[in-house]
Amino acid sequence: MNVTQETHGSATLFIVEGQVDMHTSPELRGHLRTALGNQASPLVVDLTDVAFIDSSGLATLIEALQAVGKYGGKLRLCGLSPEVRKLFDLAQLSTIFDLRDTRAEAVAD
Amino acid sequence: MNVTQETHGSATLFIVEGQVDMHTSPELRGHLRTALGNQASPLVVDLTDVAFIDSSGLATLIEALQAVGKYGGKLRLCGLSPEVRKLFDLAQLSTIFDLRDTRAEAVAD
Amino acid sequence: MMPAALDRVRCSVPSHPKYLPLVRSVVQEGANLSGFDADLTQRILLAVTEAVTNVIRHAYDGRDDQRIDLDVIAGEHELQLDLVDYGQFVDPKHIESRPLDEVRPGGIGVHLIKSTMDRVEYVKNEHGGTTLTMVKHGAAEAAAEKETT
Amino acid sequence: MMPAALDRVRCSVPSHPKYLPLVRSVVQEGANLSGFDADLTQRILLAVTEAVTNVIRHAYDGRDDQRIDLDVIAGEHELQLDLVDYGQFVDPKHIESRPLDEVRPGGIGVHLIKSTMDRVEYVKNEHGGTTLTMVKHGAAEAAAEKETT
Ligand SMILES: Nc1ncnc2c1ncn2[C@@H]1O[C@H](COP(=O)(O)OP(=O)(O)O)[C@@H](O)[C@H]1O
Ligand SMILES: Nc1ncnc2c1ncn2[C@@H]1O[C@H](COP(=O)(O)OP(=O)(O)O)[C@@H](O)[C@H]1O
Repeated sequence: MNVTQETHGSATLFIVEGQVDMHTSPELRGHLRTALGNQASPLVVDLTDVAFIDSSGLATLIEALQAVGKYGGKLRLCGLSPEVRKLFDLAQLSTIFDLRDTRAEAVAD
Repeated sequence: MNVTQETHGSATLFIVEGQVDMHTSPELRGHLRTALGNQASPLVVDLTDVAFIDSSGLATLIEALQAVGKYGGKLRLCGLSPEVRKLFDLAQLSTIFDLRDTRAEAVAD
Repeated sequence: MMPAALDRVRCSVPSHPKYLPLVRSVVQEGANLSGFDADLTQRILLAVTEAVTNVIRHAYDGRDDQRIDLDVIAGEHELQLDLVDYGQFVDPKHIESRPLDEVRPGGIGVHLIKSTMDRVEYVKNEHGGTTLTMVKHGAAEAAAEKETT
Repeated sequence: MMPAALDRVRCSVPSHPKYLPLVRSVVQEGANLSGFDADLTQRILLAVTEAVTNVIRHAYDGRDDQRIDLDVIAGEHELQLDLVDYGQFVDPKHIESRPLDEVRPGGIGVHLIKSTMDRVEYVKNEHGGTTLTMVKHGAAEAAAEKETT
Protein backbone atom coordinates (compact mmCIF):
# COMPACT_ATOMS: atom_id res chain seq x y z
CA MET A 1 0.00 0.00 0.00
CA ASN A 2 1.06 3.54 -0.69
CA VAL A 3 -0.56 6.75 0.57
CA THR A 4 0.08 10.17 -0.96
CA GLN A 5 -1.22 13.38 0.61
CA GLU A 6 -2.11 16.51 -1.39
CA THR A 7 -3.83 19.81 -0.67
CA HIS A 8 -6.55 20.97 -3.08
CA GLY A 9 -7.94 24.34 -1.96
CA SER A 10 -9.34 23.67 1.51
CA ALA A 11 -9.46 19.92 0.92
CA THR A 12 -6.89 17.45 2.24
CA LEU A 13 -6.65 14.61 -0.23
CA PHE A 14 -5.29 11.12 0.43
CA ILE A 15 -4.56 8.95 -2.59
CA VAL A 16 -4.44 5.32 -1.54
CA GLU A 17 -2.83 2.70 -3.80
CA GLY A 18 -2.46 -1.05 -3.45
CA GLN A 19 -3.81 -3.45 -0.87
CA VAL A 20 -5.44 -2.32 2.38
CA ASP A 21 -5.67 -5.05 4.99
CA MET A 22 -4.70 -5.77 8.62
CA HIS A 23 -1.05 -5.34 7.65
CA THR A 24 -1.33 -1.95 5.95
CA SER A 25 -4.39 -0.26 7.49
CA PRO A 26 -2.42 0.96 10.55
CA GLU A 27 -0.32 3.04 8.16
CA LEU A 28 -3.44 4.49 6.52
CA ARG A 29 -4.83 5.24 9.98
CA GLY A 30 -1.60 7.06 10.85
CA HIS A 31 -1.90 9.33 7.80
CA LEU A 32 -5.53 10.13 8.54
CA ARG A 33 -4.88 10.78 12.24
CA THR A 34 -2.44 13.58 11.53
CA ALA A 35 -5.01 15.37 9.38
CA LEU A 36 -7.76 14.67 11.92
CA GLY A 37 -5.55 16.14 14.64
CA ASN A 38 -5.40 19.35 12.58
CA GLN A 39 -9.20 19.27 12.21
CA ALA A 40 -8.80 19.29 8.42
CA SER A 41 -12.02 19.51 6.36
CA PRO A 42 -13.03 18.31 3.89
CA LEU A 43 -10.94 15.21 4.17
CA VAL A 44 -10.99 13.27 0.89
CA VAL A 45 -9.86 9.68 0.37
CA ASP A 46 -9.38 8.61 -3.25
CA LEU A 47 -9.69 4.83 -3.59
CA THR A 48 -9.25 4.63 -7.39
CA ASP A 49 -6.03 2.65 -7.21
CA VAL A 50 -6.99 0.40 -4.34
CA ALA A 51 -6.62 -3.16 -5.62
CA PHE A 52 -7.96 -4.72 -2.44
CA ILE A 53 -9.62 -3.52 0.76
CA ASP A 54 -11.04 -5.53 3.64
CA SER A 55 -12.98 -4.80 6.82
CA SER A 56 -9.90 -3.40 8.57
CA GLY A 57 -9.74 -0.78 5.81
CA LEU A 58 -13.44 -0.04 6.29
CA ALA A 59 -12.89 0.21 10.06
CA THR A 60 -10.17 2.80 9.45
CA LEU A 61 -12.56 4.87 7.33
CA ILE A 62 -15.38 4.57 9.88
CA GLU A 63 -13.01 5.80 12.59
CA ALA A 64 -12.14 8.80 10.43
CA LEU A 65 -15.82 9.48 9.75
CA GLN A 66 -16.58 9.46 13.47
CA ALA A 67 -13.55 11.68 14.18
CA VAL A 68 -14.48 14.38 11.64
CA GLY A 69 -18.03 14.27 13.05
CA LYS A 70 -16.64 15.34 16.43
CA TYR A 71 -15.32 18.63 15.08
CA GLY A 72 -18.03 19.19 12.50
CA GLY A 73 -15.76 18.36 9.57
CA LYS A 74 -16.48 16.46 6.39
CA LEU A 75 -15.13 13.18 5.01
CA ARG A 76 -15.64 12.23 1.37
CA LEU A 77 -14.64 9.14 -0.54
CA CYS A 78 -14.15 8.84 -4.29
CA GLY A 79 -12.94 6.41 -6.93
CA LEU A 80 -14.73 3.32 -5.62
CA SER A 81 -14.39 0.50 -8.15
CA PRO A 82 -17.44 -1.74 -8.57
CA GLU A 83 -15.85 -4.33 -6.24
CA VAL A 84 -15.07 -1.78 -3.54
CA ARG A 85 -18.55 -0.33 -3.93
CA LYS A 86 -19.94 -3.86 -3.49
CA LEU A 87 -18.04 -4.17 -0.20
CA PHE A 88 -19.56 -0.89 1.04
CA ASP A 89 -22.99 -2.24 0.12
CA LEU A 90 -22.38 -5.55 1.92
CA ALA A 91 -21.33 -3.64 5.03
CA GLN A 92 -24.33 -1.32 4.68
CA LEU A 93 -22.01 1.67 4.58
CA SER A 94 -22.93 3.17 1.19
CA THR A 95 -25.46 5.57 2.74
CA ILE A 96 -23.31 6.35 5.81
CA PHE A 97 -20.40 7.71 3.75
CA ASP A 98 -20.40 10.65 1.36
CA LEU A 99 -19.40 8.82 -1.84
CA ARG A 100 -18.42 10.93 -4.86
CA ASP A 101 -17.83 9.73 -8.40
CA THR A 102 -14.79 11.84 -9.26
CA ARG A 103 -11.90 13.31 -7.38
CA ALA A 104 -12.72 16.78 -8.73
CA GLU A 105 -16.19 16.57 -7.22
CA ALA A 106 -14.83 15.26 -3.93
CA VAL A 107 -12.28 18.04 -3.37
CA ALA A 108 -14.67 20.87 -4.39
CA ASP A 109 -15.97 23.17 -1.64
CA MET B 1 -1.97 -18.44 -22.20
CA ASN B 2 -3.88 -17.38 -25.26
CA VAL B 3 -2.77 -17.65 -28.91
CA THR B 4 -4.38 -15.71 -31.75
CA GLN B 5 -3.54 -16.36 -35.38
CA GLU B 6 -3.70 -13.69 -38.10
CA THR B 7 -2.63 -13.42 -41.73
CA HIS B 8 -0.67 -10.32 -42.79
CA GLY B 9 0.15 -10.50 -46.51
CA SER B 10 2.23 -13.64 -46.88
CA ALA B 11 3.04 -13.73 -43.16
CA THR B 12 1.32 -15.99 -40.66
CA LEU B 13 1.27 -14.16 -37.32
CA PHE B 14 0.82 -15.73 -33.88
CA ILE B 15 0.06 -13.37 -31.02
CA VAL B 16 0.90 -15.05 -27.73
CA GLU B 17 -0.48 -13.70 -24.46
CA GLY B 18 0.02 -14.79 -20.86
CA GLN B 19 2.28 -17.41 -19.37
CA VAL B 20 4.18 -19.98 -21.44
CA ASP B 21 5.42 -22.94 -19.42
CA MET B 22 5.28 -26.75 -19.36
CA HIS B 23 1.50 -26.52 -18.92
CA THR B 24 0.77 -24.22 -21.86
CA SER B 25 3.61 -24.73 -24.34
CA PRO B 26 1.98 -27.87 -25.84
CA GLU B 27 -0.90 -25.66 -26.95
CA LEU B 28 1.50 -23.16 -28.53
CA ARG B 29 3.28 -26.05 -30.23
CA GLY B 30 -0.05 -27.25 -31.63
CA HIS B 31 -0.78 -23.85 -33.18
CA LEU B 32 2.66 -23.65 -34.75
CA ARG B 33 2.55 -27.22 -36.07
CA THR B 34 -0.52 -26.56 -38.17
CA ALA B 35 1.20 -23.61 -39.87
CA LEU B 36 4.43 -25.59 -40.23
CA GLY B 37 2.47 -28.41 -41.85
CA ASN B 38 1.29 -25.89 -44.45
CA GLN B 39 4.91 -24.73 -44.96
CA ALA B 40 3.85 -21.18 -44.09
CA SER B 41 6.52 -18.48 -44.40
CA PRO B 42 7.33 -16.10 -42.90
CA LEU B 43 6.04 -17.37 -39.61
CA VAL B 44 5.92 -14.56 -37.04
CA VAL B 45 5.51 -14.95 -33.27
CA ASP B 46 4.64 -11.76 -31.38
CA LEU B 47 5.71 -12.05 -27.74
CA THR B 48 4.67 -8.53 -26.65
CA ASP B 49 2.01 -9.75 -24.21
CA VAL B 50 3.92 -12.72 -22.85
CA ALA B 51 4.09 -12.20 -19.08
CA PHE B 52 6.26 -15.25 -18.51
CA ILE B 53 8.16 -17.74 -20.66
CA ASP B 54 10.45 -20.58 -19.59
CA SER B 55 12.72 -23.08 -21.33
CA SER B 56 9.76 -25.16 -22.53
CA GLY B 57 8.57 -22.08 -24.42
CA LEU B 58 12.04 -21.61 -25.87
CA ALA B 59 12.12 -25.29 -26.83
CA THR B 60 8.85 -24.84 -28.73
CA LEU B 61 10.34 -21.91 -30.65
CA ILE B 62 13.57 -23.81 -31.41
CA GLU B 63 11.50 -26.71 -32.78
CA ALA B 64 9.64 -24.28 -35.03
CA LEU B 65 12.91 -22.72 -36.18
CA GLN B 66 14.30 -26.13 -37.10
CA ALA B 67 11.04 -27.06 -38.87
CA VAL B 68 10.93 -23.94 -41.08
CA GLY B 69 14.58 -24.55 -41.88
CA LYS B 70 13.62 -27.90 -43.38
CA TYR B 71 11.42 -26.31 -46.03
CA GLY B 72 13.46 -23.16 -46.46
CA GLY B 73 10.93 -20.97 -44.66
CA LYS B 74 11.48 -18.08 -42.25
CA LEU B 75 10.63 -17.65 -38.57
CA ARG B 76 10.70 -14.21 -36.96
CA LEU B 77 10.05 -13.14 -33.39
CA CYS B 78 9.02 -9.69 -32.21
CA GLY B 79 7.92 -7.86 -29.08
CA LEU B 80 10.50 -9.30 -26.72
CA SER B 81 10.32 -7.46 -23.39
CA PRO B 82 13.68 -6.79 -21.68
CA GLU B 83 13.10 -9.84 -19.42
CA VAL B 84 12.29 -12.14 -22.33
CA ARG B 85 15.26 -10.77 -24.25
CA LYS B 86 17.43 -11.52 -21.20
CA LEU B 87 16.23 -15.15 -21.28
CA PHE B 88 17.21 -15.41 -24.96
CA ASP B 89 20.64 -14.05 -24.06
CA LEU B 90 21.05 -16.49 -21.16
CA ALA B 91 20.18 -19.36 -23.50
CA GLN B 92 22.52 -17.97 -26.19
CA LEU B 93 19.63 -17.84 -28.63
CA SER B 94 19.60 -14.12 -29.48
CA THR B 95 21.78 -14.64 -32.55
CA ILE B 96 20.10 -17.90 -33.59
CA PHE B 97 16.66 -16.30 -33.95
CA ASP B 98 15.62 -13.47 -36.25
CA LEU B 99 14.49 -10.94 -33.63
CA ARG B 100 12.56 -7.87 -34.82
CA ASP B 101 11.64 -4.82 -32.79
CA THR B 102 8.14 -4.27 -34.10
CA ARG B 103 5.36 -6.41 -35.44
CA ALA B 104 5.18 -4.31 -38.60
CA GLU B 105 8.82 -5.06 -39.32
CA ALA B 106 8.36 -8.75 -38.56
CA VAL B 107 5.42 -9.33 -40.91
CA ALA B 108 6.94 -7.33 -43.82
CA ASP B 109 8.17 -9.28 -46.85
CA MET C 1 10.20 -44.72 -2.34
CA MET C 2 7.20 -43.51 -0.32
CA PRO C 3 3.91 -43.03 -2.11
CA ALA C 4 3.30 -39.30 -1.99
CA ALA C 5 0.10 -38.63 -3.86
CA LEU C 6 -1.49 -35.22 -3.29
CA ASP C 7 -4.79 -33.91 -4.61
CA ARG C 8 -4.81 -30.35 -3.29
CA VAL C 9 -2.64 -27.36 -2.53
CA ARG C 10 -1.52 -27.14 1.09
CA CYS C 11 0.00 -24.00 2.44
CA SER C 12 1.25 -23.00 5.85
CA VAL C 13 2.12 -19.44 6.76
CA PRO C 14 3.11 -17.71 10.00
CA SER C 15 0.29 -15.74 11.64
CA HIS C 16 1.84 -12.41 10.63
CA PRO C 17 -0.40 -10.04 8.65
CA LYS C 18 2.44 -9.46 6.19
CA TYR C 19 1.59 -12.86 4.70
CA LEU C 20 -1.98 -11.83 3.79
CA PRO C 21 -1.05 -10.89 0.18
CA LEU C 22 0.61 -14.30 -0.26
CA VAL C 23 -2.49 -16.06 1.05
CA ARG C 24 -4.61 -14.05 -1.39
CA SER C 25 -2.28 -14.96 -4.28
CA VAL C 26 -2.63 -18.66 -3.51
CA VAL C 27 -6.41 -18.41 -3.32
CA GLN C 28 -6.51 -16.30 -6.48
CA GLU C 29 -4.65 -19.02 -8.38
CA GLY C 30 -7.01 -21.62 -6.91
CA ALA C 31 -10.00 -19.59 -8.09
CA ASN C 32 -8.41 -19.35 -11.57
CA LEU C 33 -8.00 -23.13 -11.66
CA SER C 34 -11.68 -23.49 -10.79
CA GLY C 35 -12.60 -21.13 -13.61
CA PHE C 36 -14.04 -18.40 -11.41
CA ASP C 37 -14.49 -14.94 -12.88
CA ALA C 38 -12.82 -11.80 -11.52
CA ASP C 39 -15.88 -10.71 -9.50
CA LEU C 40 -16.35 -13.98 -7.67
CA THR C 41 -12.61 -14.26 -7.15
CA GLN C 42 -12.46 -10.83 -5.55
CA ARG C 43 -15.24 -11.79 -3.14
CA ILE C 44 -13.43 -15.00 -2.18
CA LEU C 45 -10.20 -13.06 -1.57
CA LEU C 46 -12.15 -10.84 0.81
CA ALA C 47 -13.61 -13.82 2.66
CA VAL C 48 -10.26 -15.56 3.11
CA THR C 49 -8.64 -12.32 4.26
CA GLU C 50 -11.33 -11.83 6.91
CA ALA C 51 -10.95 -15.45 8.01
CA VAL C 52 -7.16 -15.30 8.34
CA THR C 53 -7.37 -11.92 10.09
CA ASN C 54 -9.77 -13.47 12.62
CA VAL C 55 -7.39 -16.36 13.25
CA ILE C 56 -4.56 -13.91 13.96
CA ARG C 57 -6.74 -11.70 16.19
CA HIS C 58 -8.95 -14.17 17.98
CA ALA C 59 -7.36 -17.64 17.84
CA TYR C 60 -3.81 -16.34 18.34
CA ASP C 61 -4.54 -13.11 20.25
CA GLY C 62 -2.38 -11.18 17.83
CA ARG C 63 0.72 -13.41 18.13
CA ASP C 64 2.43 -13.25 14.75
CA ASP C 65 4.67 -16.34 14.80
CA GLN C 66 2.06 -19.09 14.98
CA ARG C 67 1.13 -21.52 12.26
CA ILE C 68 -1.88 -21.16 9.98
CA ASP C 69 -2.64 -23.90 7.43
CA LEU C 70 -4.66 -23.34 4.31
CA ASP C 71 -5.79 -26.16 2.05
CA VAL C 72 -7.03 -25.13 -1.38
CA ILE C 73 -9.09 -27.71 -3.23
CA ALA C 74 -9.76 -26.35 -6.70
CA GLY C 75 -12.56 -28.39 -8.22
CA GLU C 76 -13.86 -27.82 -11.69
CA HIS C 77 -16.58 -25.38 -10.68
CA GLU C 78 -16.07 -25.33 -6.94
CA LEU C 79 -13.41 -24.00 -4.63
CA GLN C 80 -12.97 -25.32 -1.10
CA LEU C 81 -10.75 -23.59 1.43
CA ASP C 82 -9.88 -25.26 4.74
CA LEU C 83 -8.29 -22.92 7.25
CA VAL C 84 -6.65 -24.62 10.23
CA ASP C 85 -5.31 -22.97 13.36
CA TYR C 86 -3.62 -24.38 16.46
CA GLY C 87 -4.93 -21.64 18.76
CA GLN C 88 -7.86 -20.97 20.99
CA PHE C 89 -11.12 -22.66 20.01
CA VAL C 90 -14.31 -20.69 20.52
CA ASP C 91 -17.80 -22.13 20.40
CA PRO C 92 -18.97 -21.44 16.84
CA LYS C 93 -22.20 -19.92 18.09
CA HIS C 94 -20.11 -17.06 19.53
CA ILE C 95 -18.53 -16.42 16.14
CA GLU C 96 -20.85 -13.76 14.88
CA SER C 97 -20.61 -10.19 13.58
CA ARG C 98 -22.29 -7.17 15.16
CA PRO C 99 -25.65 -6.01 13.79
CA LEU C 100 -24.85 -4.06 10.63
CA ASP C 101 -27.06 -1.05 11.46
CA GLU C 102 -24.99 -0.33 14.57
CA VAL C 103 -22.17 1.44 12.72
CA ARG C 104 -18.78 1.20 14.43
CA PRO C 105 -15.27 0.19 13.35
CA GLY C 106 -14.79 -3.59 13.05
CA GLY C 107 -17.13 -6.44 13.80
CA ILE C 108 -18.25 -7.33 10.27
CA GLY C 109 -15.68 -9.93 9.15
CA VAL C 110 -17.85 -12.98 9.81
CA HIS C 111 -20.74 -11.31 8.01
CA LEU C 112 -18.55 -10.77 4.95
CA ILE C 113 -17.40 -14.40 5.02
CA LYS C 114 -20.93 -15.78 5.32
CA SER C 115 -22.43 -13.48 2.71
CA THR C 116 -19.73 -14.54 0.22
CA MET C 117 -19.22 -18.26 0.68
CA ASP C 118 -21.87 -20.92 0.04
CA ARG C 119 -20.78 -23.09 2.95
CA VAL C 120 -19.06 -21.85 6.14
CA GLU C 121 -18.35 -24.31 8.94
CA TYR C 122 -16.27 -23.86 12.10
CA VAL C 123 -15.26 -27.10 13.87
CA LYS C 124 -12.79 -27.98 16.61
CA ASN C 125 -9.82 -29.83 15.10
CA GLU C 126 -7.42 -32.46 16.45
CA HIS C 127 -4.91 -29.77 17.42
CA GLY C 128 -7.37 -28.12 19.80
CA GLY C 129 -7.83 -25.20 17.40
CA THR C 130 -10.41 -24.39 14.76
CA THR C 131 -10.85 -25.68 11.23
CA LEU C 132 -12.91 -23.33 9.14
CA THR C 133 -14.23 -24.88 5.93
CA MET C 134 -15.41 -22.48 3.25
CA VAL C 135 -16.88 -23.60 -0.07
CA LYS C 136 -17.81 -21.49 -3.05
CA HIS C 137 -19.63 -22.86 -6.09
CA GLY C 138 -18.87 -21.40 -9.50
CA ALA C 139 -21.47 -19.39 -11.38
CA ALA C 140 -22.26 -22.36 -13.68
CA GLU C 141 -22.71 -24.83 -10.85
CA ALA C 142 -24.71 -22.39 -8.72
CA ALA C 143 -27.08 -21.86 -11.68
CA ALA C 144 -27.45 -25.62 -12.27
CA GLU C 145 -28.22 -26.10 -8.58
CA LYS C 146 -30.97 -23.49 -8.70
CA GLU C 147 -32.53 -25.19 -11.68
CA THR C 148 -32.80 -28.57 -10.00
CA THR C 149 -34.30 -27.20 -6.77
CA MET D 1 -2.67 -26.39 22.98
CA MET D 2 0.31 -27.47 20.87
CA PRO D 3 3.04 -24.95 20.27
CA ALA D 4 2.88 -24.29 16.55
CA ALA D 5 5.50 -21.70 15.75
CA LEU D 6 6.40 -21.28 12.08
CA ASP D 7 9.07 -19.08 10.52
CA ARG D 8 8.55 -19.72 6.81
CA VAL D 9 5.96 -20.37 4.16
CA ARG D 10 5.46 -24.05 3.35
CA CYS D 11 3.56 -25.10 0.30
CA SER D 12 2.74 -28.46 -1.17
CA VAL D 13 1.30 -28.88 -4.65
CA PRO D 14 0.55 -31.89 -6.85
CA SER D 15 3.11 -32.50 -9.59
CA HIS D 16 0.75 -31.28 -12.29
CA PRO D 17 2.04 -28.46 -14.53
CA LYS D 18 -1.23 -26.59 -14.05
CA TYR D 19 0.05 -25.60 -10.60
CA LEU D 20 3.10 -23.78 -12.01
CA PRO D 21 1.39 -20.35 -11.97
CA LEU D 22 0.44 -20.89 -8.31
CA VAL D 23 4.02 -21.79 -7.45
CA ARG D 24 5.21 -18.64 -9.20
CA SER D 25 2.66 -16.54 -7.30
CA VAL D 26 3.92 -17.86 -3.98
CA VAL D 27 7.54 -17.19 -4.92
CA GLN D 28 6.64 -13.76 -6.27
CA GLU D 29 5.10 -12.82 -2.91
CA GLY D 30 8.18 -14.19 -1.17
CA ALA D 31 10.41 -12.05 -3.37
CA ASN D 32 8.23 -9.01 -2.56
CA LEU D 33 8.62 -9.69 1.16
CA SER D 34 12.39 -9.81 0.68
CA GLY D 35 12.29 -6.47 -1.12
CA PHE D 36 13.48 -7.79 -4.49
CA ASP D 37 12.90 -5.65 -7.57
CA ALA D 38 10.87 -6.76 -10.59
CA ASP D 39 13.94 -7.84 -12.61
CA LEU D 40 15.40 -10.09 -9.94
CA THR D 41 11.96 -11.45 -9.13
CA GLN D 42 11.36 -12.40 -12.76
CA ARG D 43 14.66 -14.30 -12.85
CA ILE D 44 13.75 -16.16 -9.66
CA LEU D 45 10.35 -17.10 -11.10
CA LEU D 46 12.16 -18.56 -14.09
CA ALA D 47 14.52 -20.58 -11.87
CA VAL D 48 11.75 -22.03 -9.73
CA THR D 49 9.70 -22.90 -12.80
CA GLU D 50 12.64 -24.78 -14.32
CA ALA D 51 13.24 -26.56 -11.02
CA VAL D 52 9.62 -27.67 -10.58
CA THR D 53 9.41 -28.70 -14.25
CA ASN D 54 12.48 -30.89 -13.72
CA VAL D 55 10.92 -32.53 -10.68
CA ILE D 56 7.80 -33.38 -12.70
CA ARG D 57 9.81 -34.64 -15.68
CA HIS D 58 12.78 -36.35 -14.08
CA ALA D 59 11.95 -37.16 -10.44
CA TYR D 60 8.36 -38.17 -11.17
CA ASP D 61 8.70 -39.26 -14.83
CA GLY D 62 5.79 -37.07 -15.77
CA ARG D 63 3.34 -38.41 -13.16
CA ASP D 64 1.08 -35.50 -12.27
CA ASP D 65 -0.42 -36.57 -8.94
CA GLN D 66 2.70 -36.69 -6.79
CA ARG D 67 3.64 -34.31 -4.01
CA ILE D 68 6.07 -31.42 -4.38
CA ASP D 69 6.93 -29.30 -1.34
CA LEU D 70 8.24 -25.78 -1.54
CA ASP D 71 9.52 -23.87 1.47
CA VAL D 72 9.90 -20.13 1.02
CA ILE D 73 12.11 -18.37 3.54
CA ALA D 74 11.86 -14.66 2.88
CA GLY D 75 14.72 -12.97 4.69
CA GLU D 76 15.25 -9.26 4.67
CA HIS D 77 17.52 -9.21 1.62
CA GLU D 78 17.67 -12.89 0.84
CA LEU D 79 15.24 -15.45 -0.47
CA GLN D 80 15.70 -19.17 0.12
CA LEU D 81 13.64 -21.76 -1.73
CA ASP D 82 13.73 -25.42 -0.69
CA LEU D 83 12.13 -27.75 -3.20
CA VAL D 84 11.43 -31.26 -1.94
CA ASP D 85 10.34 -34.27 -3.98
CA TYR D 86 9.55 -37.86 -3.02
CA GLY D 87 10.64 -39.28 -6.37
CA GLN D 88 13.69 -40.70 -8.02
CA PHE D 89 17.00 -39.34 -6.74
CA VAL D 90 19.75 -38.81 -9.31
CA ASP D 91 23.39 -38.21 -8.49
CA PRO D 92 23.75 -34.40 -8.58
CA LYS D 93 26.74 -34.66 -10.87
CA HIS D 94 24.38 -35.96 -13.58
CA ILE D 95 22.15 -32.94 -13.18
CA GLU D 96 23.59 -30.75 -15.86
CA SER D 97 22.38 -28.91 -18.96
CA ARG D 98 23.63 -29.53 -22.49
CA PRO D 99 26.39 -27.29 -23.90
CA LEU D 100 24.64 -24.07 -24.94
CA ASP D 101 26.24 -23.85 -28.38
CA GLU D 102 24.66 -27.15 -29.40
CA VAL D 103 21.25 -25.67 -30.20
CA ARG D 104 18.35 -28.07 -29.75
CA PRO D 105 14.99 -27.96 -27.95
CA GLY D 106 15.29 -28.45 -24.18
CA GLY D 107 18.28 -29.19 -22.00
CA ILE D 108 18.92 -25.71 -20.57
CA GLY D 109 16.81 -25.65 -17.38
CA VAL D 110 19.65 -26.37 -14.97
CA HIS D 111 21.77 -23.74 -16.70
CA LEU D 112 19.02 -21.16 -16.16
CA ILE D 113 18.70 -22.13 -12.49
CA LYS D 114 22.44 -21.92 -11.85
CA SER D 115 22.95 -18.68 -13.74
CA THR D 116 20.15 -17.05 -11.71
CA MET D 117 20.53 -18.28 -8.15
CA ASP D 118 23.54 -17.57 -5.92
CA ARG D 119 23.43 -21.00 -4.26
CA VAL D 120 22.09 -24.20 -5.86
CA GLU D 121 22.39 -27.47 -3.98
CA TYR D 122 20.86 -30.87 -4.75
CA VAL D 123 20.88 -33.36 -1.85
CA LYS D 124 19.15 -36.68 -1.18
CA ASN D 125 16.42 -36.20 1.45
CA GLU D 126 14.92 -38.48 4.11
CA HIS D 127 12.10 -39.45 1.74
CA GLY D 128 14.54 -40.90 -0.78
CA GLY D 129 13.93 -38.00 -3.14
CA THR D 130 15.80 -34.77 -3.81
CA THR D 131 15.88 -31.53 -1.87
CA LEU D 132 16.99 -28.65 -4.04
CA THR D 133 18.04 -25.56 -2.07
CA MET D 134 18.21 -22.31 -4.00
CA VAL D 135 19.27 -19.01 -2.46
CA LYS D 136 19.22 -15.57 -3.99
CA HIS D 137 20.72 -12.51 -2.33
CA GLY D 138 19.08 -9.15 -2.86
CA ALA D 139 20.83 -6.41 -4.81
CA ALA D 140 21.77 -4.55 -1.59
CA GLU D 141 23.26 -7.60 0.09
CA ALA D 142 25.06 -8.74 -3.05
CA ALA D 143 26.62 -5.26 -3.31
CA ALA D 144 27.67 -5.29 0.37
CA GLU D 145 29.21 -8.73 -0.12
CA LYS D 146 31.27 -7.51 -3.02
CA GLU D 147 32.56 -4.58 -0.98
CA THR D 148 33.84 -6.73 1.87
CA THR D 149 35.61 -9.21 -0.41
N1 LIG E 1 -11.29 -17.66 14.17
C1 LIG E 1 -11.95 -17.24 15.27
N2 LIG E 1 -11.68 -17.78 16.47
C2 LIG E 1 -12.33 -17.37 17.58
N3 LIG E 1 -13.28 -16.42 17.58
C3 LIG E 1 -13.60 -15.82 16.42
C4 LIG E 1 -12.96 -16.21 15.22
N4 LIG E 1 -13.49 -15.46 14.22
C5 LIG E 1 -14.38 -14.64 14.79
N5 LIG E 1 -14.47 -14.85 16.12
C6 LIG E 1 -15.39 -14.16 17.07
O1 LIG E 1 -16.45 -13.59 16.31
C7 LIG E 1 -16.52 -12.17 16.51
C8 LIG E 1 -16.95 -11.46 15.23
O2 LIG E 1 -15.92 -11.52 14.24
P1 LIG E 1 -15.87 -10.44 13.09
O3 LIG E 1 -17.23 -10.31 12.50
O4 LIG E 1 -14.79 -10.82 12.14
O5 LIG E 1 -15.52 -9.07 13.80
P2 LIG E 1 -14.20 -8.62 14.62
O6 LIG E 1 -13.16 -9.66 14.37
O7 LIG E 1 -13.85 -7.29 14.04
O8 LIG E 1 -14.64 -8.55 16.05
C9 LIG E 1 -15.14 -11.78 16.99
O9 LIG E 1 -15.16 -10.61 17.77
C10 LIG E 1 -14.73 -13.01 17.80
O10 LIG E 1 -15.25 -12.96 19.09
N1 LIG F 1 15.11 -32.79 -10.29
C1 LIG F 1 15.84 -33.64 -11.05
N2 LIG F 1 15.90 -34.95 -10.73
C2 LIG F 1 16.63 -35.79 -11.48
N3 LIG F 1 17.33 -35.43 -12.57
C3 LIG F 1 17.32 -34.15 -12.94
C4 LIG F 1 16.57 -33.19 -12.20
N4 LIG F 1 16.75 -31.99 -12.80
C5 LIG F 1 17.55 -32.20 -13.85
N5 LIG F 1 17.91 -33.50 -13.97
C6 LIG F 1 18.80 -34.08 -14.99
O1 LIG F 1 19.58 -33.02 -15.56
C7 LIG F 1 19.37 -32.95 -16.98
C8 LIG F 1 19.42 -31.50 -17.46
O2 LIG F 1 18.26 -30.80 -17.00
P1 LIG F 1 17.79 -29.49 -17.78
O3 LIG F 1 18.97 -28.63 -18.01
O4 LIG F 1 16.68 -28.90 -17.02
O5 LIG F 1 17.28 -30.02 -19.19
P2 LIG F 1 16.07 -31.01 -19.57
O6 LIG F 1 15.25 -31.18 -18.34
O7 LIG F 1 15.36 -30.29 -20.66
O8 LIG F 1 16.73 -32.28 -20.03
C9 LIG F 1 18.05 -33.64 -17.20
O9 LIG F 1 17.96 -34.18 -18.51
C10 LIG F 1 18.05 -34.72 -16.14
O10 LIG F 1 18.78 -35.84 -16.57
